[in-house]
Amino acid sequence: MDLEYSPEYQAFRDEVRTFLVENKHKAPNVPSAKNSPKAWQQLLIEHGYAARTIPRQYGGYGAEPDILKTRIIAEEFARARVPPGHSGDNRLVPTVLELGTEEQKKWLVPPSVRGEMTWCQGYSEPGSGSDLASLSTKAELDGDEWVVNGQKIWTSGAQNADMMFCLARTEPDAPKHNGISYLVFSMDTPGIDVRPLVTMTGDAFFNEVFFTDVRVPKEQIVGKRGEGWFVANTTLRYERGGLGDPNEAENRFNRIIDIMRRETVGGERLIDNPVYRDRLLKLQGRILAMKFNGMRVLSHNIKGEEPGMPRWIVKLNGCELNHQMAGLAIDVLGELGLLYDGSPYLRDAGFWQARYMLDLGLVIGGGTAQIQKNMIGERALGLPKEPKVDATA
Amino acid sequence: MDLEYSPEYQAFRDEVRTFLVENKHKAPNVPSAKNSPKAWQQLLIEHGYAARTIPRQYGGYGAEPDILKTRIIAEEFARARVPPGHSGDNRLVPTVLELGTEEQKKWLVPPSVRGEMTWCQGYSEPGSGSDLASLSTKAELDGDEWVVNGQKIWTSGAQNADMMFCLARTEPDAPKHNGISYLVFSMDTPGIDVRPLVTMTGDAFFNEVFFTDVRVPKEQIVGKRGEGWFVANTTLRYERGGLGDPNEAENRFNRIIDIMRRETVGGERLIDNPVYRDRLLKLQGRILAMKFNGMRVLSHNIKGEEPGMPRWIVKLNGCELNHQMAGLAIDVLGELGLLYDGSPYLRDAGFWQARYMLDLGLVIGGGTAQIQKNMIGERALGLPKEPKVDATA
Amino acid sequence: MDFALSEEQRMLQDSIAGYLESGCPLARVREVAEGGAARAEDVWSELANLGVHGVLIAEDYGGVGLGCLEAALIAEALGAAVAPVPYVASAVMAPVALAAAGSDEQKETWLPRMAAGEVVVGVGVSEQIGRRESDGVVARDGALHGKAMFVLDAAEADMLLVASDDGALHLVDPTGSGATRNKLKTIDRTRTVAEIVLDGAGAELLPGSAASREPLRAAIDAGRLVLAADTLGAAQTMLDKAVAYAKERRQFNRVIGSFQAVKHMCAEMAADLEPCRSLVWYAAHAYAAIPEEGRLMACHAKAHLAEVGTFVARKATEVHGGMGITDLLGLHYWFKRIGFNRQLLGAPERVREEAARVQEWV
Amino acid sequence: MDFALSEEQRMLQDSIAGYLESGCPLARVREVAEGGAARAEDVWSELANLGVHGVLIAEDYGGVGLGCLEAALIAEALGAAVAPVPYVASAVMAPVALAAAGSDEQKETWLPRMAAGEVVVGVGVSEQIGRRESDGVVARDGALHGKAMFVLDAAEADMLLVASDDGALHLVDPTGSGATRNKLKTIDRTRTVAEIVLDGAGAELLPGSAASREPLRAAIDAGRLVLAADTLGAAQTMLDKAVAYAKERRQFNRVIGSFQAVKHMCAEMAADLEPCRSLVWYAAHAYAAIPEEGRLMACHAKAHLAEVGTFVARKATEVHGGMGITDLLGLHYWFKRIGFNRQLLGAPERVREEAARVQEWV
Repeated sequence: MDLEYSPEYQAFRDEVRTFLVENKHKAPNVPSAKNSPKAWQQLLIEHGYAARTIPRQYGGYGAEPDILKTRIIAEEFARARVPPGHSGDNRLVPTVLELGTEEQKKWLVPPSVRGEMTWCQGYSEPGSGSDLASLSTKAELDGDEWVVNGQKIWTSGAQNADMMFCLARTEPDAPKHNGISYLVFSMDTPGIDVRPLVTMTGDAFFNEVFFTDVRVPKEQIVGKRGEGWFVANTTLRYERGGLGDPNEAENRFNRIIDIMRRETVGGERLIDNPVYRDRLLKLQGRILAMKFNGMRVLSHNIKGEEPGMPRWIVKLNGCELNHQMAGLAIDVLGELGLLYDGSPYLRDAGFWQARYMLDLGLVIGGGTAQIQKNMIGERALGLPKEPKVDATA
Repeated sequence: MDLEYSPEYQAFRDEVRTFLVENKHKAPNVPSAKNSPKAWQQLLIEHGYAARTIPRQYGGYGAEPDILKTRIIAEEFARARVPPGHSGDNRLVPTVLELGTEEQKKWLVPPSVRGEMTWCQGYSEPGSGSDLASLSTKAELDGDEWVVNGQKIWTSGAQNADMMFCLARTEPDAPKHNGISYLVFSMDTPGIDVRPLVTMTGDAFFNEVFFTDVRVPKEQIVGKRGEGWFVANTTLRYERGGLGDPNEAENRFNRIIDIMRRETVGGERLIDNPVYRDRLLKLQGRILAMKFNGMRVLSHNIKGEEPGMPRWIVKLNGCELNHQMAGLAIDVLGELGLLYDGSPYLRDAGFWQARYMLDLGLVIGGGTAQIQKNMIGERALGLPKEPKVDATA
Repeated sequence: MDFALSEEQRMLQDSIAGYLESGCPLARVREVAEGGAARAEDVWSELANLGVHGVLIAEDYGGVGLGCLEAALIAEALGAAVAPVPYVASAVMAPVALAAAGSDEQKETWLPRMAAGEVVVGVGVSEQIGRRESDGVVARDGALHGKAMFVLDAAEADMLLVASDDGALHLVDPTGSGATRNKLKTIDRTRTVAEIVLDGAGAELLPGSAASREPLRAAIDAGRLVLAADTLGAAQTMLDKAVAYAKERRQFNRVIGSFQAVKHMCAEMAADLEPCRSLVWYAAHAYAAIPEEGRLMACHAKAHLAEVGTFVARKATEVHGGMGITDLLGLHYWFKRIGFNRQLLGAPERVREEAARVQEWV
Repeated sequence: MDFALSEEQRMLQDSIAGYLESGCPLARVREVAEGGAARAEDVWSELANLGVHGVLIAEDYGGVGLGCLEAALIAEALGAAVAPVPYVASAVMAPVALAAAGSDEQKETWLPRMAAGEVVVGVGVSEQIGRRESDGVVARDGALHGKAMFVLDAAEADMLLVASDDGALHLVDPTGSGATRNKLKTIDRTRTVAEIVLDGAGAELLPGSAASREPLRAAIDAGRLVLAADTLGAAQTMLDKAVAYAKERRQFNRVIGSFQAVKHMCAEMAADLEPCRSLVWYAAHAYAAIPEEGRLMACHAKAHLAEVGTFVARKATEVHGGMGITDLLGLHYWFKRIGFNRQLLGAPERVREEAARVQEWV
């Protein structure tokens, strides 16, 4: 157990901190005419704090992958409350770099990295949620173009995205998993209809996207025709790479402690209520365990080892803990916890109710808790799959 | 909502109480030469407090079924802490009365009712726990006798029982559920080997029973040959008829309250610990809900209505609540709760640890919680069964 | 001995549920919720014709003079339909308080008009359960000073019933001088709560509440009972919707209800929820019929339904998968209603603590 | 930055686990448990050769001078094998206390013999955590009065370390005059606890504990850590057994592990248990390396493992169906060991409350 950072990394952390002190006034969250997200992203790329491992010829910084430095960057940007940079799109860009043609790399990666080409993902369909491979959006070749028809759902950011990477069935006769291709096309292509999907929080974070005879040039397939399923799994693998604030759960927990020290009911501080306090402590134990589990996973990754079980359980536990934290915050706030929507006396701008619902959505979305448990049981514990049922059943 | 008992039933309750006051000195739990279980049973039958609804010609009292009176008897015997009577065997006797031949009724019922013929059930097998119909004990006809070979497990009371009612496969070629017959035979029959099955509590409440060429007269089948599955389900239906103390859960809960008022830790009464108290109150809410649910089921039964959902959930919730009550009692007692086995300072004679383990056994045994949930989901909520997997899978 | 609803009670519940099915569909709930209206006027007035407003008001005062069980059955139907009406305060808590502590004149003035659906009365008692953001409410020579938070069904209420720290109940005109009504917005847009700032607002004491806290307690008990019943109805609807969805939605070439994981979630919801019905029935029956148990049972009904409701709301949403969190099915209206019921008139931990005191454990 | 075990630490754990697999199989555990012996002498002395007794004893005193993490790794292996040995008190708590508060002479007298496996030392501190059935322990001019309950590993211990109410630690000869040792029987027959009645029993104060409660607290922290690690090992074994059983047991023509209900029980056990390993590692590391966090982490490790252990013990038994509750598989030895670890040195609720005080929340 060595929880210290070596001098090299301490130096790197200092370097990042210095950069942030000197430059945070240029961040786009600072109201100023000169501050634009793109300028900020450009500055970060120059210093290797964004698009860090993307080759220079494709607009990146071209550094060797270093998980620990990536993490230090994420931690320090979060600490300084400064918006982090991006690597174009943490799903599309690595996929294109790994499986795309040279033309596709030149066409898609540089503008994405500059933030001039934004992406949305067209995977889920109304008929295929947890069962992604059963998707039915189809693309038929007509001359030099794919003609796409069908519907996607849960497409976040579709209103503003410039491009979509999309799974469509190009070989109708091939079995389920084969016969799917990975298409990329502009959201301005005629025949695309984006309809916002309002969720229980009241926001339209997601969209439904309808395709009616959307014509996509033949060559806009990443990877081989019919191998889109394999390409998509590459993307999914990368998705995990995207690193938010690694300490977010802990920060969130600390905010609950603050609430319970600050707020009172009937004149008694919430933290002085032994029953609330015990719930808080139970959560703290689980959050600490997951924090250290995360450090363990990180250490495996640094050494290029497959973390195994410690990684398999992260999503299931993480989403559940976040949901429970929000639930505790709401409960201790009582009636105040019900306030929403800019109401007077609203606490933390309604953060907790929004999280309570959003995090439940995350428990469900992107592979429900049920699917997560299947994966842990089958892939990590080696239990047999359910007997398959064929389409005729 | 009418929670009063009508005058007729109040009178009946008084009658039972009077009987108990006048006769409880004759109960077998009172140390006395004259007091025998059989004499006590005989006395109860004469007054209609045992074998109440069994026809007189088969040794019963011959009363009309009256669920409320049956319940009043159970309540009052429990209140007076006097061992209740029995109806022979609440699984075998009703089954024989419904499906047996006249000879079988005369042969089996009267001695069972008198307590001179005791029974054990030979259903479960090592290979078929929740999947009863897959049992493999076979009975082959050899002249005028069935020759039984195989093994049973979870046979409670097999050491002391005079007789066994047993499921065996008599038609090997018939499909799973058919081809089973319901045999009755003496436990003294040569070839029966009873081996006690020690459980985690340390007691041998269950047994394994091995059959080696056990020869049973041809006519000792209840119901038609090959219809044992149907006969057994009759038995299972009756098993629920057997009524212990309906208020046991509540009594048990009250004992925990007593513990928490009496016992102290660090000089503080356990009930003064808000966290323990909140756990106690949470349980109380659930126990009350189940108590009233039971009253609702009872009222349906009295009116001859199928209770539906309120009945489906009883076993699942009941066992779970008992297990949790024991767990709470152990937790509040702390180290004292660990004591067992006649240790000094043992509380309630080790009742809570024994129950904690026994009730977990009941959560598991007789159709695990999983099977219970399947039944609620499929039979009560009408959700479809799992796709069947055939033997070749 | 018959633990069951009477024929009349079943008919009452069916008639309310039957009306709401046609008169208050989800589309109507949406209109009210999205439009930010205080209530569905049409539904509220039709319910008056069905005797809902007067359920607890004596016939002498134009009510139908039924009991707490009937009031709970109505609440269950309203919760099942997430009906946007001020039932809890105006049809249950206020009538109970007025009947228990009002002068004959006060009763004659208010009860008939409440029964007729002419006036809506909001109720402010949360300071007497657990003060937050308020130093309480004090009555001084016929006027109220302080702040009443989370006054229930207060938006567009014609009159308010506010409890002062001594447990006395006062009629306050929300539009009168010295009273300021500020709407509070919660996740549940089917009910309203408000902050009432009292700066010497003219108040009319309910004489029967001057010397005894009983009228206040009786109103809170009744309020908790109907909130529990409302959650029962809302949770039952969520369970029913989840089961229906599980029977129709297909994944991996099977309806998802055939997967044990989904099937067991439904079974667990049913196993937890079904006994709640009996608890609510008993608690509502005990309120009048078994006084020595009434308060304890009201506490348990409120706290237990809050816990089970939260569980069902979450699991039923999970069964619906992504659809559950969208606005398309509107499942969230039930989810949020259950969340609202959980916190109002005492969150579970606080209500259980009260149950401990009622039993003299502490 | 490397959150992982060192090569040496992995080898240590493997060597202990490897020995126990052959040297302490279930059959041996049964002999000891059913025979009512205080410990498995053969296992205990072989463990001495492997350096287990001296893991926390400095090399100057004949120990191997390793840290709390190594002690926890050993405990995990012992829990995994439900080994009937007096490790927690004699190899962890007593050495920690002696090192922290013992005089040079006391250390020289006891530590080498403990490291060599010549003496077993029981530890009695439960009065200082939560007094039950005792009015505490008082030291008066070199003698102890009162009663120490649940003295850990006390049966056949050669010497006892008992805490008095002022937090001081005393060496007491359990066979000396004024001391009476009464065996207490618990569900867990792989460890022993006893009641020690002290009626002016001769006691030798550990001087370093006279003025400070730190030595007592340090011993309790270390004890809680290894109890948590013991539960981690025991629960992991139960999970492994459940998974193995689910892969082999067939019902309805399928191995039961292919049923979602069973599969998900296994997944939930793994999801809860796996992070516990990291928590135990960190807490054991922090004990010496991050003093400001040590006590809090020891509390959380003890309380959280108690909860997760209880969950796993129950679910793993369920997966085994009826077999799980029989003595045939002996699963109950792990079940009971986890139950024992839960209550000793503070049940979860009490330990969490301590964690609140450590963080100065109260």
